[in-house]
Amino acid sequence: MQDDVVIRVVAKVMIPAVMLFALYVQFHGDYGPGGGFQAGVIFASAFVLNAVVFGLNKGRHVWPARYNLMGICGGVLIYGLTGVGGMVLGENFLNFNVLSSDPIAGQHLGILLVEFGVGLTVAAVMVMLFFTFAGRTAHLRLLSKSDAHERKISASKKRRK
Amino acid sequence: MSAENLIYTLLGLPLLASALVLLFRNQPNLRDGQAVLLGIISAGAAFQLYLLPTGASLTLLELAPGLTLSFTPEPLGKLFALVAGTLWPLATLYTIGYMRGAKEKNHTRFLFFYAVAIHATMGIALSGNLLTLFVFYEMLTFSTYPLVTHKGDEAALKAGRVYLGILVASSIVFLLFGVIGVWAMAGTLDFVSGGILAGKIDPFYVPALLALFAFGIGKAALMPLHRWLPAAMVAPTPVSALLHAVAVVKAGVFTVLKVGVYIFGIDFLKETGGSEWLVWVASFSILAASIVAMTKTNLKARLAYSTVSQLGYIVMGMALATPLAASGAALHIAAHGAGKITLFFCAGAIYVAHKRTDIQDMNGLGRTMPITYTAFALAALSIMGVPPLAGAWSKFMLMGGALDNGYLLVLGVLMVSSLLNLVYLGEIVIRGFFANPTRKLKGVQEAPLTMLLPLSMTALLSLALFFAVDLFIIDFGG
Amino acid sequence: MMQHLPILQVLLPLLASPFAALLRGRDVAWGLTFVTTGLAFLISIALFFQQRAIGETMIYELGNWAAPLGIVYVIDAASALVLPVISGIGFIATLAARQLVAAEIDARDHGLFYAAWLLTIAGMMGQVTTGDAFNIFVFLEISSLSAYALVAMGAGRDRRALPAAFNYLILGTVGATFYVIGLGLLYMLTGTLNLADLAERLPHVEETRAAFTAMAFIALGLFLKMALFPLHFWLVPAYAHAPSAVTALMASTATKVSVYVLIRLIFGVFGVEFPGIADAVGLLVLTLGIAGAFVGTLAAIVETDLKKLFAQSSIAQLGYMAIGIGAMSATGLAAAFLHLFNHALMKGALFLAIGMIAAQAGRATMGTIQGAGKQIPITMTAILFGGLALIGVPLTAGFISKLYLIRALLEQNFWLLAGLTFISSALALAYVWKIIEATWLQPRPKGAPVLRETASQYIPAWIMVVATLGFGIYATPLVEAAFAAAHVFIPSVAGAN
Amino acid sequence: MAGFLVNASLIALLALIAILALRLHRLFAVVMLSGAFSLVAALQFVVLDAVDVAFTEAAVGAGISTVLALATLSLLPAEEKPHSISLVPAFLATLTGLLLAVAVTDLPDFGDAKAPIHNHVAPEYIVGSEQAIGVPNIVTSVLASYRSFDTFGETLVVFTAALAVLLIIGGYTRTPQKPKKAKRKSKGGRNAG
Amino acid sequence: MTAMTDQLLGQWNYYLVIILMMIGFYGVIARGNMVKKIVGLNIFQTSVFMLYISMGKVAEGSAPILTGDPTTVYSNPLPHVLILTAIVVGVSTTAVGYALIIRIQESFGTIEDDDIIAQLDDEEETA
Repeated sequence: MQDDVVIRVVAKVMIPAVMLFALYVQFHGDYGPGGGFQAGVIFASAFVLNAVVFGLNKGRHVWPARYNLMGICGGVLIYGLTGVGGMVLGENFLNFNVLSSDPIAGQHLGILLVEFGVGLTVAAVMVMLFFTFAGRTAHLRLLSKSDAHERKISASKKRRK
Repeated sequence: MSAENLIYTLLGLPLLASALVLLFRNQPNLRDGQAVLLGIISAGAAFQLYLLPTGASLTLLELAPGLTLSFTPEPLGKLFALVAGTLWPLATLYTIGYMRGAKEKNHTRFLFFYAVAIHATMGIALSGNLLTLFVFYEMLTFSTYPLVTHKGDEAALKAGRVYLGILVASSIVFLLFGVIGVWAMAGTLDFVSGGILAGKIDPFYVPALLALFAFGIGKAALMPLHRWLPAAMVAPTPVSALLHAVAVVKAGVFTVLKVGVYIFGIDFLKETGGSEWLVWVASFSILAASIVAMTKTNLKARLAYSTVSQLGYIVMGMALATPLAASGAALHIAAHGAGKITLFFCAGAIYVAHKRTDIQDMNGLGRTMPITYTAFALAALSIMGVPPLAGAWSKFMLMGGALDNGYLLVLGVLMVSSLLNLVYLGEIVIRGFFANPTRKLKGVQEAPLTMLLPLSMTALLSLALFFAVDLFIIDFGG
Repeated sequence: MMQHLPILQVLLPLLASPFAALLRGRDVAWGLTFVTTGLAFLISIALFFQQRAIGETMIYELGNWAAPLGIVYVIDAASALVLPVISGIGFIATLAARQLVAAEIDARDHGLFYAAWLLTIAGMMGQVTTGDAFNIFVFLEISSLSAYALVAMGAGRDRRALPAAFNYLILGTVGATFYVIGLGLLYMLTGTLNLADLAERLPHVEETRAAFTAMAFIALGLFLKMALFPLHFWLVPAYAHAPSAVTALMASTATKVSVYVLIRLIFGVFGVEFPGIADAVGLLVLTLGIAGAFVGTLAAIVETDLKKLFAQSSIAQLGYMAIGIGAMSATGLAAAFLHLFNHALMKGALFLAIGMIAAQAGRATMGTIQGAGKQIPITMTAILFGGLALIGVPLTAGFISKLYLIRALLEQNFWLLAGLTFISSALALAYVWKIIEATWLQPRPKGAPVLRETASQYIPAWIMVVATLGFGIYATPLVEAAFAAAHVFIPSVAGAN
Repeated sequence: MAGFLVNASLIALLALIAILALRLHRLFAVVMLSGAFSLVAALQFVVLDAVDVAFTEAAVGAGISTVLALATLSLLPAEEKPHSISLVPAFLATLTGLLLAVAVTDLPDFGDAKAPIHNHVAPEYIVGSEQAIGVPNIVTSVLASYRSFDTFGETLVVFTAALAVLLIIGGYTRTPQKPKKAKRKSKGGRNAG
Repeated sequence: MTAMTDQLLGQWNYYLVIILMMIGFYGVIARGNMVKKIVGLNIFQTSVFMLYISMGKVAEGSAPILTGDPTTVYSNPLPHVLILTAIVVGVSTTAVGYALIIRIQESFGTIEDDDIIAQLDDEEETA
């Protein structure tokens, strides 16, 4: 498949769609099934797909490991600090009522925030897991070949210059 | 001084002495002098405490509810404190003479641990409950270890290993269990005259519990836990004096006696008969040790086994479970203390003067060192129990106690052992005065005064004890 | 702020962890960890006295959702006693970690390492504080997962850490899953997850076989987690091959927390009156405890690798806690709490001291320490005192816990058990003596590596030693606290001390 | 009755997959089967009204786990060393199973609306969440608000796992390949110490 | 009749779940191959999840998403929440497990329990 144009094109179309679906799952979780965790997984799968089709290195460029770790920690902190917000506003940890003048709105806001925190962490972690495992076992057949293909392309580009 | 202050003094002086020893490590005379001086003061303090009425008590701290480190001088403890307190300065004085005479090294370290050991002994003597006693008991073991291994050569280290091994193991495995068991059953560990276990424990368990103590207190050198005592003979003679007369073994038998009298209670032991088996174990220890002693030709080894057998007397005094026997045992602590320390002092004096340790080489020595040998003879007689010497009273009381409970066989045991004493101690005296020297004794003369003075004093002490005995008979009721 | 202490206790390390993970450069990460654990320690002490002052259970409702709707944090005499142990050990271990971790872990990993370190501490404290049965599981997993990683870090010097960590992971997860199964049955019967609520509703269904099965599964899972004989085989390799700092931290806390959770569920939820509990838990735990005490001690006597040796002795010491639990009495529980507290101190001291040696010499074996008494006397004295405490010599903390353990057994006339318990603990003399002799009575072999010690190396261990001696010399407040903790689960019947 | 048939057949299928997964020796097949197991389990969850759980199980079990497993497999030998059925574990497993089976007999019936769990805490969620939180998906409101702390813990577990993986295979602390190396390494440590 | 089938249904469901659990549990403790152990663990845990979900089911109930229609019967949401958490915990454990497997394969060249033990024993003897 590595040289298969169809797959590469389809992937190019698929990836945004998957991301969009992820966002839907993330923010529609209040009304239907889904939520931060599932959304995070789906979101990450988009990157995995990208890396599988276009090669590990390219995948890495899209989301460098350094930011990845920030994402992982950031999600946790968003969740935690949302809870601390309740404390600062005079109630107990993780009390969302006080986040806004109207308790219901507060709850909505709180849930939105924490779900986002979960989503962020999970997405970042899943991407990290994939890259770490794949990086350690770089001779995943399919990956290495698409990498080779990538190198070929870039080489030809150089020649053109 | 009030009793409390006296307790502080008796516990504090040895520590002060050890501290000063370190302080003056570079001025030998000052270092040794202060040790003797403080010793004399503590002897006076011990005597004053002995005369005070009992009842004073002093609690240092409370480990856990109902579990304290405290000191309550009762008659028995005060007597032991007096013995230790009086013998300490003499022993120190003698030590100084010996160490200088025999060219031993590390005087400072030696004197330091010597004083610490005395501190531990005082703690044992005055302890108000089993826990306190146990703590100081262990402290004594560890503080005497450097003394036993003082020479530092392979033999000394080996002996030290046996010494620590037997004493620590027995105390941890048996004694500590006994202590905890008593606490769990009686809810207290305090020494109360009449005992604390009466009614608290099923008589069926009494012999077992008593065994925990009898064999847990390895310092009492009850056979078969006596091995460490002869082993420790490699140490310099002052250490032997300390081990045998002042501190270690005395602390052992004292503990046995104290536990028997104030934890179990004489009457309780008598009615449960829980200590009967111990009478026979003690008898065996007495006879077996005496027989082994006769086979030894090394002077100190022979004295060591004689100690083992003498300790048997005291344990038996407790096991007989009559007030009279107990008082006899208590008195024997003092009598044997005075006697045995004299014997060791003499042995040391002979070694310093003549550099010999084997009895065969001591023929005719008595004529060249009359004072030493006279003292030796006196002490030996006291140990045998010949009037007018201290040993006579204690043995007499033990026999009386044996009669009270109808242990006729024990009477026999005591007789036989006295005869054996006569044989193995008498031999030395006779060789000393009447046998002809095997080789020339040129240049051999009495040991230095610092050694003669203590040994003659202790010899006189066992004489004095005979006449002032009323002062030292403790009435355990009955 | 004071009313937030219960949550801050756990939240502080939890939130510090992501920051630590982001930090590069080892000293920064360490500093953050050090400060956080220090604060956690102070908070736990404050909580202890706060709870004592109030004298009753403190409840903190997370999100202000009252139980059983929401999750609550519970500070009672028991959790208030155990929290300082964990946070305190965590603090001292962190103090020591600066050198140990520097010696054993690549500097670029320190940020992540300390992040995991904070998580495992926080996870343990979460299990202790929470009043919700499922929340216990979540925090159990937080502490366990990070613990697996920390143990695996030992691979930096000894590859055996990896299979050790893997088995630890498998067995730990199985244990947790068993706990979840039991919890599921309980939930099915009562419809609640809140511990207090469970305890209230359980009596209506306690005759059912399901309730008994639930108890069995929960107990089994926790036996596995607390390494109760014969489910202890994962512990020794995990502790022996983990980095020294990790060993010091976990040996004195990880299994203790499971012991606490076991007590909390068996006595706090099912209660001593629960039908069949006396046989199923009481007798079983007693026998397993005794067996463990002997197996662990004997294994320790023949062991020559010091980390393994003291890991084995940990098995034995856990046996004593189990015995305290199995006595099914207030005194027994108090003894268990006492030993939980004291053993944490002694083992902390021992493993910190040994860690320092291992960090220098690569491994700490009998050979390494032969005659080391001359070279590193201060460290070796710490080990000496730790050993004496393990034996239970008076004036050390070990004596106090042993005292009450034996008393608890004699109260119920378990003469034989008391004897066995004592013999096994006296056997500890054998391996401690082995070490004392090698260290102090034997000469340093020719060509043996030269060991050094600096203040920063032995101070952490000595803090523990001082605590061990302190709580051995003046244990009254501790004993009172332990009995207060015991009476949370078994209402006061037996006299106070 | 229909529900029962669907249920039973699904679980039977699951059992079949599970047994195969354990019997086969080709690890690739094993991993794939475990993925399939999760998918069927997800179906089963849908049947039991647990849509969120089904969603997650599918994403995780069939997704992530499988990807990670494949990444790992590329390093490993393709075949497992053949094992015969080992009796002791089988015995233990059966024992545990029997214990549970005994327990089940006096559990409330499956789907019984009168069971305690449907009458103690849950109703308050179902009724109360409307006013208190106003989010239609009760699971979300319980997960994110009532038991928000559990979810915080869940996030932390993921975070912990990330740390763990980074430390174990992403980190710099490498295993010395031969014991010899380990010694040299430790010597270095000593000089440093 | 329906009552009986319900009874049957209920019990059957639980029993089948238990059988699944035990297959998984056996896989964990019986297998020497570490991948197999992890797979077994997954099966074990998933079937435990199933136990929870089954207990949350209410006959004729629907997914716990408010429809606004007061007559609808909802299944119990709490088990769902718990299991969501549990699944995440499970996958986290799996990830760590696989990471360890990779390292073990790298430094031992095998992931079979007995082989590793054999290697370590040789090491002990040589050392």
